[in-house]
Amino acid sequence: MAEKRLMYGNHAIVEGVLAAGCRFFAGYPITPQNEIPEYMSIRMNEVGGVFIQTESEIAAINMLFGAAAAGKRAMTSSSSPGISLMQEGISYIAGADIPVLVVNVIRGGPGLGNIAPAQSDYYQATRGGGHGDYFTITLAPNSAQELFEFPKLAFELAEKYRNPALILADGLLGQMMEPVEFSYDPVDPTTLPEPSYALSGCQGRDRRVVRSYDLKPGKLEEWNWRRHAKYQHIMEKEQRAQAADCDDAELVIVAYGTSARVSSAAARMAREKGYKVGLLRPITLWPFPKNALAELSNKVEYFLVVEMNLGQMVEDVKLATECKNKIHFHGRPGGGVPTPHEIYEKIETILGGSS
Amino acid sequence: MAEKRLMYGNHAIVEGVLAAGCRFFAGYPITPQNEIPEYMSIRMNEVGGVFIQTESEIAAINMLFGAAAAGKRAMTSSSSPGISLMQEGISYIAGADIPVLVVNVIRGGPGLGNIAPAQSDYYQATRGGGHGDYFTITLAPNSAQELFEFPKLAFELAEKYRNPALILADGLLGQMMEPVEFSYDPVDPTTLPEPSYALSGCQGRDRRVVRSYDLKPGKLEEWNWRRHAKYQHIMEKEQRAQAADCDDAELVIVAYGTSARVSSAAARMAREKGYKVGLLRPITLWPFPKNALAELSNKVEYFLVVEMNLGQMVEDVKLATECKNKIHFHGRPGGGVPTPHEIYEKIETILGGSS
Amino acid sequence: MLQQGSLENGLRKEELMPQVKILEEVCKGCGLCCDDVCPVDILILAPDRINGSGYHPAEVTDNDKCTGCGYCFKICPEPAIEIFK
Amino acid sequence: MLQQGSLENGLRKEELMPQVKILEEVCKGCGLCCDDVCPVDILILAPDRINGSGYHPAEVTDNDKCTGCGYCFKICPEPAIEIFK
Amino acid sequence: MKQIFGRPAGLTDVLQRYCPGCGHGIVHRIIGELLVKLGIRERAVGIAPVGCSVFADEYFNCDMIQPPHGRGPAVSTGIKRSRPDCIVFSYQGDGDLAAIGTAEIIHAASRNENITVIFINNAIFGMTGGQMAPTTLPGMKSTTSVQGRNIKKQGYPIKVCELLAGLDGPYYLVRTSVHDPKNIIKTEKALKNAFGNQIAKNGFSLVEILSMCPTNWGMTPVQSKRWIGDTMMKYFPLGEYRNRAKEEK
Amino acid sequence: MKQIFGRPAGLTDVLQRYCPGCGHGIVHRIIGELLVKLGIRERAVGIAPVGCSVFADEYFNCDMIQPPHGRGPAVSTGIKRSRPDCIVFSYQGDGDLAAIGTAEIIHAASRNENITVIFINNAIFGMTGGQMAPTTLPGMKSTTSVQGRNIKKQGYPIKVCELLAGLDGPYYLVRTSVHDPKNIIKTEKALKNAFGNQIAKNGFSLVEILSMCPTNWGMTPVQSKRWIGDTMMKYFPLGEYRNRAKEEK
Amino acid sequence: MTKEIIIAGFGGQGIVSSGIILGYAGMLENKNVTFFPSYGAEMRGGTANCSVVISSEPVASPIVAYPDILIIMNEPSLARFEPMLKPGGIFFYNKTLIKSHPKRDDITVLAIEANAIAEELGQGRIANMVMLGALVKKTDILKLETLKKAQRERFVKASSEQLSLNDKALERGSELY
Amino acid sequence: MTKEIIIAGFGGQGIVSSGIILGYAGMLENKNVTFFPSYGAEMRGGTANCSVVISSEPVASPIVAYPDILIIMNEPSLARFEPMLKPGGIFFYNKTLIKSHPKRDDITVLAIEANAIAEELGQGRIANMVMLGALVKKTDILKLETLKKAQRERFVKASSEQLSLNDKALERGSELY
Ligand SMILES: Cc1ncc(C[n+]2csc(CCOP(=O)(O)OP(=O)(O)O)c2C)c(N)n1
Ligand SMILES: Cc1ncc(C[n+]2csc(CCOP(=O)(O)OP(=O)(O)O)c2C)c(N)n1
Ligand code: SF4
Ligand code: SF4
Ligand code: SF4
Ligand code: SF4
Ligand code: SF4
Ligand code: SF4
Ligand SMILES: [Mg+2]
Ligand SMILES: [Mg+2]
Repeated sequence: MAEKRLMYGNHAIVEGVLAAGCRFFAGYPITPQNEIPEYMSIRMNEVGGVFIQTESEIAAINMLFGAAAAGKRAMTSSSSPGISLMQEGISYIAGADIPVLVVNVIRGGPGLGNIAPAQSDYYQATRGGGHGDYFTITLAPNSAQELFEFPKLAFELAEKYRNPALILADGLLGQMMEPVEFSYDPVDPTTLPEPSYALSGCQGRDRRVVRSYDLKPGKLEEWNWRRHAKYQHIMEKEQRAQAADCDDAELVIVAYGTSARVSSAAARMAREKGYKVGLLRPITLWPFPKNALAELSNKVEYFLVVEMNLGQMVEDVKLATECKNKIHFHGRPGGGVPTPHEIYEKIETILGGSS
Repeated sequence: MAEKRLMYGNHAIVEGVLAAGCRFFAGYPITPQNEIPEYMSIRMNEVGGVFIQTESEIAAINMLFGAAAAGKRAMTSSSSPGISLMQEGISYIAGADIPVLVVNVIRGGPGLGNIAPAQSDYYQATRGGGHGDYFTITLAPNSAQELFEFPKLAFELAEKYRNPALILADGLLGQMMEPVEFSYDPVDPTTLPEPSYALSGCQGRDRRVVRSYDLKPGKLEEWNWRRHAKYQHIMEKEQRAQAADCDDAELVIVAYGTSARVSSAAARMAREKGYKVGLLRPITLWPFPKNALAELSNKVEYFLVVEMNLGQMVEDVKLATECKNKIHFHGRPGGGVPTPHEIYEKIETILGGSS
Repeated sequence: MLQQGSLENGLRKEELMPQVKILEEVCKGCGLCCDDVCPVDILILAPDRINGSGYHPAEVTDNDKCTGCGYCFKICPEPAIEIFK
Repeated sequence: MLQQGSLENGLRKEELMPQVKILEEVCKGCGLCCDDVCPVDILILAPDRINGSGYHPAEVTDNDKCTGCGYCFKICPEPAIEIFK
Repeated sequence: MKQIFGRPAGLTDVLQRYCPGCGHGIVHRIIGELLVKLGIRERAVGIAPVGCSVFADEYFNCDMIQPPHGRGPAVSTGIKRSRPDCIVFSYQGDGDLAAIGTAEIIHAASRNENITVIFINNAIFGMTGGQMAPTTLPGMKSTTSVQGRNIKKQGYPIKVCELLAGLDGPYYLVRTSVHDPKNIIKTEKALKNAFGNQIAKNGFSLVEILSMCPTNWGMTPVQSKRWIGDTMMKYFPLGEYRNRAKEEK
Repeated sequence: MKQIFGRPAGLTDVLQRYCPGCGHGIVHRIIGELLVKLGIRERAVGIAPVGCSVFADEYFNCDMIQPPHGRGPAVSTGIKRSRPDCIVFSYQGDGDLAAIGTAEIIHAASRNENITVIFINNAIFGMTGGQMAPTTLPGMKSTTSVQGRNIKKQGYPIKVCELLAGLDGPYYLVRTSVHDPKNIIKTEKALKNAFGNQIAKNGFSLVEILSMCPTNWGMTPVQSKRWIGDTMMKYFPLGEYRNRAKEEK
Repeated sequence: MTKEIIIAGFGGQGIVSSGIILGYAGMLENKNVTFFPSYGAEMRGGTANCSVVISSEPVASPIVAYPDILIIMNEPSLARFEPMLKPGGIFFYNKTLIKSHPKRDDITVLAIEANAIAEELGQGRIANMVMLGALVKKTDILKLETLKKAQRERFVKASSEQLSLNDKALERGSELY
Repeated sequence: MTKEIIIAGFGGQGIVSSGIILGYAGMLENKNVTFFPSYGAEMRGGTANCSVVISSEPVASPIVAYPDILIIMNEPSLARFEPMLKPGGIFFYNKTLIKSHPKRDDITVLAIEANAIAEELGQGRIANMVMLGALVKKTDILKLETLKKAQRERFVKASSEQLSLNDKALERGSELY
C-alpha cells in the first residue's frame, strides 16, 4: 500500500490528472476551484507540462479542443458559471468525437449565486447543456481519493469512446482535506499511443481533419445515428454505482458526491434506530446506473433522493425504476449542504408511518 | 378579420415582437435566422426602436439583461451554437428574476453541425442548459401565424413570472412563407407600466438592485426555494397543448413545432387507412403539458413521439404518463426532417400487429 | 492665521480651525493617511488601541496644525475621516 | 524575342514560349484576370461559350504575346490557370 | 461648523468589506461624490463587476445591477440604449475588463457607446485570491505565476488605454492612479470628465485607475501605494490617451 | 515544358465553392504554395474559421481542424503548445476574428503565441449573407445596415492591425491586399514572413488581407477589386504595423 | 385538394419570385399555402429551387418530396428533379435552355419556349412569368387574374411598365394551351 | 469513535494550520480524517474557522455542525460557536485574548493562557500549538508524539529552531493538565 497524503480535494484532482498522464491544462480562475489552477501551475512547471491561464473559460475549452485534437490528454476545470460558458465548445468537441476532461467544482446558482458547494449542474451535465444531440460521460466522486482516481478513469472512458468526460465535484469536496493514497503508478505520457485522429502534421500519412460539421445532405444525420449507437452502448456498458446495505432495505437513499457522504451518515443513524435503509450511490451520472436501480425497484418500496439542488436527479430515478416506487426527495439548493440529521428525519417521516 | 400577409416565418417573428411592444433587439447573425436581425434592423429603424448587431451572442444576451432590467421588453434571437453561448447569461437573468425573450431557430447539431432544421436543443431549453436550478418558459410554435403570436404570449408569461422565456423554432419554420393574420392590435410600448424592479434612476423612490448573487449564509437557498414555488406554480398553471383526434385514439403522436405539422399529415394518412391515430402537440415544452398526457395515458395504448432529434422529449412523455404506456419514437437528428410517409409507416408497424 | 480669523471676522476658533475626526469603528488601520500624506504630519495609527474589528485606528496627534487640506480624507478608502470647518 | 529563342538556343518554340492554359471547367468567369492585370492584355471572357457550371470561362486571345509573368495566375481565385514554359 | 469632507451621499451607509488599504474604496468615494456633485445620482445606473467590487451594488447609492463576469459594457449598452436619460457607469476590475470581458469593452469603445467605464487596474485577480491578471507586470508574482510572470510563457501585460487608443471609437481614455493625494485629485478630475462626457452625449469614456491590492500583492497598504509610484506607474504611464474634447478644439 | 504556375500541392484537388472573384481563393493559393515552398506542409495544422472559408478544412492539403466561430486563436494555442513542432495557422474572417473572436485574438497576440494568423478582411459577414462586420466601412451598405453603416448608432470600423499594435506582445502585424498582382505579391511576402517567424520561433504574426466579396458587396468581381484600391485601402492603410524583426536589427 | 409544386433553375432565373407569386395567389384565393426556398451547401450561384404547396387543408410539411407539378428552368435541375415527380404529375420545362427531354412516360410533359417567348416580349428574365402563365392554364389550381394580382404584390417597387410586361408574359404563357 | 472539532479565531492565528496538523496526526494514527476550512463572505481579515473530524469510521460530512470539541482563539468566535457545542463537549479557549467566559454549564470549559505561554516561549504566534498540546492531553484522541510529527509535515519548509519551538509549545500545552 502506497503512502497516504493529507490533501485538499482540489489538489488531489491535480495529482490525479498528472498521474493519468495529462500534461495540458488550460483554465480561468473561479472559486471554489482556484486551488486547481494554482497548484497546477506549479506542478505542470515541475513535470514539464503545459499550464495556461486563459483569458476566459471559452478560450480554455477551445484550447482543450486544440490540444486534445492534437492527440494529447487535456483538461480544464472551472465552476458553474464558467462551465456554462463552455457549452458551445463542449458541443463542438462532442460533435468532433474528441476526448477531453472537464472538471466542474459546482457552486450555488443560478447566476453568480454564491461560492458554497452545490449539485445544481446535474441537468447541464447529464443532458448536455449545449446544443444538439450529445452526452458527456459524467463521473461523481465523493472523496479526495476518488478525486485522485477518477481523472484516469475519465480519460480512459473518454478515449475509449472518443467523447468528452466530466467530473462533477462541489466546493466541499474541492476544499476539504482528506488522506489520499496514490493508488496506481502514474501514466508516462510518452508511452500513450498517438490516437488515430491526432493532428500532428501529415508526414507519412494521409492528412486528417477534425470537425463537427457536414453540410452534405444526410451526412450529419448519419453521424448522429452513429453517435446514437455509441451512446446506447455506453448506457448499457458503463453504468457505475456503489450500493451499501441495500439487500434488505425498505428504503434506499439515492445520492452522489457530497450528498452521498452525508446520506451515509443518515443511513447509519437510521439503521441504529432499526430502520432498514440502504444507499445507492451513482458514480456515473451519465450513463445513469439504471440497471442497479431497476433491480432495486423490485425489492424496495421507497426511494429517497438526496441532492444539493431542487431535485434534478429525481426524474432519472423515476425513469430507471419505471415509476413503480414511491420516490421522495430531500434537497438543499443554492449552496445548502444537508446534514445527516435532516436526512434522518426525512427517513423517519417516510418510514415512521410504515414501521 | 385582419388582412393576411404572406410572410417568412422569420419575418413573422419580427412583426410579432414589434406588435408585442418590444423595442429592443440585440443579436448576432447566424443561419437559419439571419432574416430576423436583417428585417429587424429595418423595422426597428421605422418604429424608432433599438437594434444592435452585437459583437457576439454573449454580448447580445447581456445587452438584453441590461435592457430588460431597465424595465423594457427586450429580445434576441439566434440559432443553436449561439444559444449555447448564452447559457451563462440566461442563468444570470433567471437568477435575477428578469423577463426576457430568446428565440432559438434550431439547426442541426452538435457543434457547427449544419444549417438544416432541427429540434435537438429540447434538453437545453427544458432543463436549463446553464448552471443552477432554473427553468425557462419555452414555447414551440408550428406556423408563421404562431411565430407572429407567440412573442406577445412569451413576454406576458415572462413578465407575469419574472422569468426568461424561450421560443423554439427551427430552420424550416423560420425560412418558409405562410399567410399571417395580424390577429391583435399592436401593443403600444409607451402604455406598458414600469415594472417594480426597473432600473431607471432612483428619483423619487428607493434605489433598486438587480442581481443574482447573495453570499449571506442561507440567503441564496431561500431565493431558490422561492423560485421553486414559482416553478411549481407555472408547471401546474401554464401547461399548453393542442389535441387533435385524440378522443378515440389507440395511438397518439406527441410532437411539437415542425414535427407536429408533419405528423398531422401522417395522422391523416393513418386515419384514411382506418387507424385510430391522434396528435397531441405540446405548445409549452416547459412547463410540459403533463396533465393532457396523464389523461390520455389512461385511454390510449400507444404513444409515438416524433422529433427532429434523438428522442429528447421521450423522457418527458414517459414521466407524464408514469411509464404506463408503450412509447415509441421516430426521430431524425442532425437536420433531418421526417416525412409524413415515414411516420405513417412507423404507425403501421406499431398498430399493424394490433389491428 | 488662527488669530487673524478670530479677530477679524469675530468667529469662534473652531469655526475657522479645521477639525479632523476619525471614525474609529470604520477605520481599518491601513495607515495610508499616516504615511507621507498629511502635509503637517499629524496622523498616526494608535499604537495600543484596537477597534471592534481588531484594527489600530488612525488618530490625530495635533489637530491644531491641520490645514484642512483633505488629503487624509481623499486617500482614506473607507472613508473613515471627516473634516469640519 | 520569339526568334531569338528558337535560333540562338536551338530550342523548340514552345519550350521558350510561355503557354497559358485555362482550366475551363474550373474557371468561374469572374473576369479578374481579364481586367487590367495582364500586361499584354490577352485575356478575355469567352463571350459565347459557357462551361458546365454556367460561367463564361476566360480565354487567351493571343498566347504568343504572353510574357509568363504569372499575374493572371496570381489573381485567379480558383486557380483556373496554368502556365508552362 | 460645517463638514467639508465626509462620506458622500452617493454612497450608502453600508460599510465596505474591502481589505485595509484597498484602492477600490478610494475610487468608490470619488464616484459617490460625483454622483451628488454632478446631480446625477437619481438618474444613475451603476454596473458592478465580478471581482472584489462585486459588492459595489451595495455601496453606491443609486440603481445598480450585477451582471456576469466581464459583461458590464454589454449590460451598460442595454441600459443606456433603452434609457438614454440614465447615466450609466460600468465599474470593472482588470480580470473582468481585460481578461474575460475583452470583447465587450473593445466593442463598446468602438461603438463609442455613451457610457462611463471605471477600470480598476490592480494588476491582479483580487477576489479569487491573487492569480495573474492580464495586467500583472512581467516578473510579478501571483498564485498562478509563483516564480513571477514569465512573458515567454504567460505573455505580456495588456495596457488597456494604449490598446483602446488603437480604435477610432472612444471619446476619452485616461490612466490615473490613487496612490497619493495628488494623483487622487487627478483621478477626481478624470472621472468628472468621464461623467461629463456622458452627460454631454459625447460618447465612450474610460478611466483606468492604478489601485492598491495590498492583500494579493503581499504588501502593507503603505508599501502598496509606494509600489504604484515606484514600479507600476513606470509600466503603466499615466495620462490621457484620447481626449476628443481637446482634439476638437 | 515545365509548369511554372499552377495549382500548388498545398491545396487538395477539391474545387472551391467560393463565389466567382472571391478573394479567399487567392489567399488559399498563396498559402497552398507556401506550405510546399517552406517545406512545412507535413507538419502544418491549419485552423478553418466559421465563415465562407469554413470549407478551408477541405481545401488545404494538410491536417486541419474546424473550431467554433472566433475561437481559432485559442484552438491554435492548444495545438501549438502541445505540439511545438507543428506549424499552426489560423485562417479567419472579419466576423470570426474581429467580432465574436475579439478576446481570443487579442490574448493570443498579447501572449505572443507562436502561431500564424491569416485574417481576411472583406468588410462583411460573407457566409451569413452580407451583414455588417466590425470592419464594414462607414456609410457602407449591408443587410443589417441597409442605409449604410451609421457610425453614430453602429459604431466605428475596427482596424485590427492598428488595434493589435497597441499590445506589446505581437511580433509581426501587417496589412496587405489581394486586389491586384502587385499587392498579391506583397501578400505572398507577408505570408512568407508570417510563417517564417513561426518557424524561427519568433512568435505571433498576423497578416490582415483586404479581400473581395463581390457577392455581398453587390458588385462584379472587377468592380470589387477596384473598390478595394479606390476606397477600402484608404480606410485600411496597407503596410507593416509591427515588425520586431526589423526593430531588433 | 393539395398541389405540391417544385420550381427549380439557376439562381437569377426568378425561381424564388415564382414560388412566392404562386404562394401569394394561393393566399388570395383563400387557400392554405406554404413556400419554402431551399439552400444548398453552395455559397452563391449554382442552382436554386423552392417548394410551394397550395391546399384546401392546413399544409403539413412545406418541404415537397414528391411534387405533383414541376417547373424546371435549367438543364441540371431536369436530371435532379424528374425522378421525384409523382406518377401522373405534370412536368413543365423551359425548352429554350434545356436540350435534353424528360424520359419518364408516366407523366405529362410540357416543353415551353419560355426564354424565347420572354425575349420576344423584350426581357429574358420574365421567362418565369411565361411558365407561371402556362401552369395556370394547364392545371387550374389558380386563376390567371389572381396571378396578375399576386405579381403586383410581389413587385411593389417595380415600375408600372414592368408590371404590365409581367402581365403580358403571364398571358402569353396562358395562351400556349 | 468520532470526534468533531471546530477551531476558530482571527485570521493569522494559525487556525488553518492547527486544523491541518490535527488532520495529519489523525491520518498518521490511521484514523479517518477530514479537514474543512470555512470561507466567509468577507474578503480578508476577519475571523477564520475550520472543521476537523477524526474517526474510526469513514467520515460522512466534513462540515461540523455540532462539535464535540471547540478551540476558540478570539472573542467574537466565543459568542458564535459556544451554542453549537454538544452537551458534554469540551470548550478550550484562549484566555489571554478573551475576556468573557462561556455561559453554558453542560460543557467542560478549559481556559488556557495560550498567548501568554507562547510569548513566554518567545513567539506569540505559536499560541495555537499550546492549545493543541492542551487538547491532546485533555482528550486522548491523539498522541502528543503524533502531533509533533504532524507539525513537521505541515511546516516542511520551517527552520529546525521553529520546529523545536513548536514542539515545546505543544509540550507546554500538554503539561497544563
Ligand atoms: C464566468 C466566471 N469566471 C470566473 C469567475 C471568477 N472570478 C470572480 S472575480 C474574478 C477576477 C477578479 O479580478 P479583477 O477583475 O481584477 O477584480 P479585483 O478583484 O482584482 O478587483 C474571477 C476570475 C466568475 N465569477 N465567473
Ligand atoms: C456562435 C456562432 N455565431 C454565429 C455563427 C454564424 N456565422 C457563421 S459565419 C459568420 C460570419 C462570417 O463572416 P466572416 O468571419 O467575416 O467570414 P466571411 O464569410 O466574410 O469570409 C457568422 C456570424 C456561428 N456559426 N456560430
Ligand atoms: S486635512 Fe490635511 S492637514 Fe488636516 S489632517 Fe488631513 S491631511 Fe493633515
Ligand atoms: S486611511 Fe482611513 S482607514 Fe486607513 S488608517 Fe487612515 S483613517 Fe484609517
Ligand atoms: S502570364 Fe502574364 S502575360 Fe501571360 S497571360 Fe498571364 S498575365 Fe498575361
Ligand atoms: S481569374 Fe480565374 S476564374 Fe476568374 S475568369 Fe480568370 S481564369 Fe476564370
Ligand atoms: S483582495 Fe485586493 S482588491 Fe480585493 S479587497 Fe483586498 S485589497 Fe482590495
Ligand atoms: S460570399 Fe463573399 S466571401 Fe463568401 S464566398 Fe462569396 S464572395 Fe467570397
Ligand atoms: Mg484586479
Ligand atoms: Mg468577412
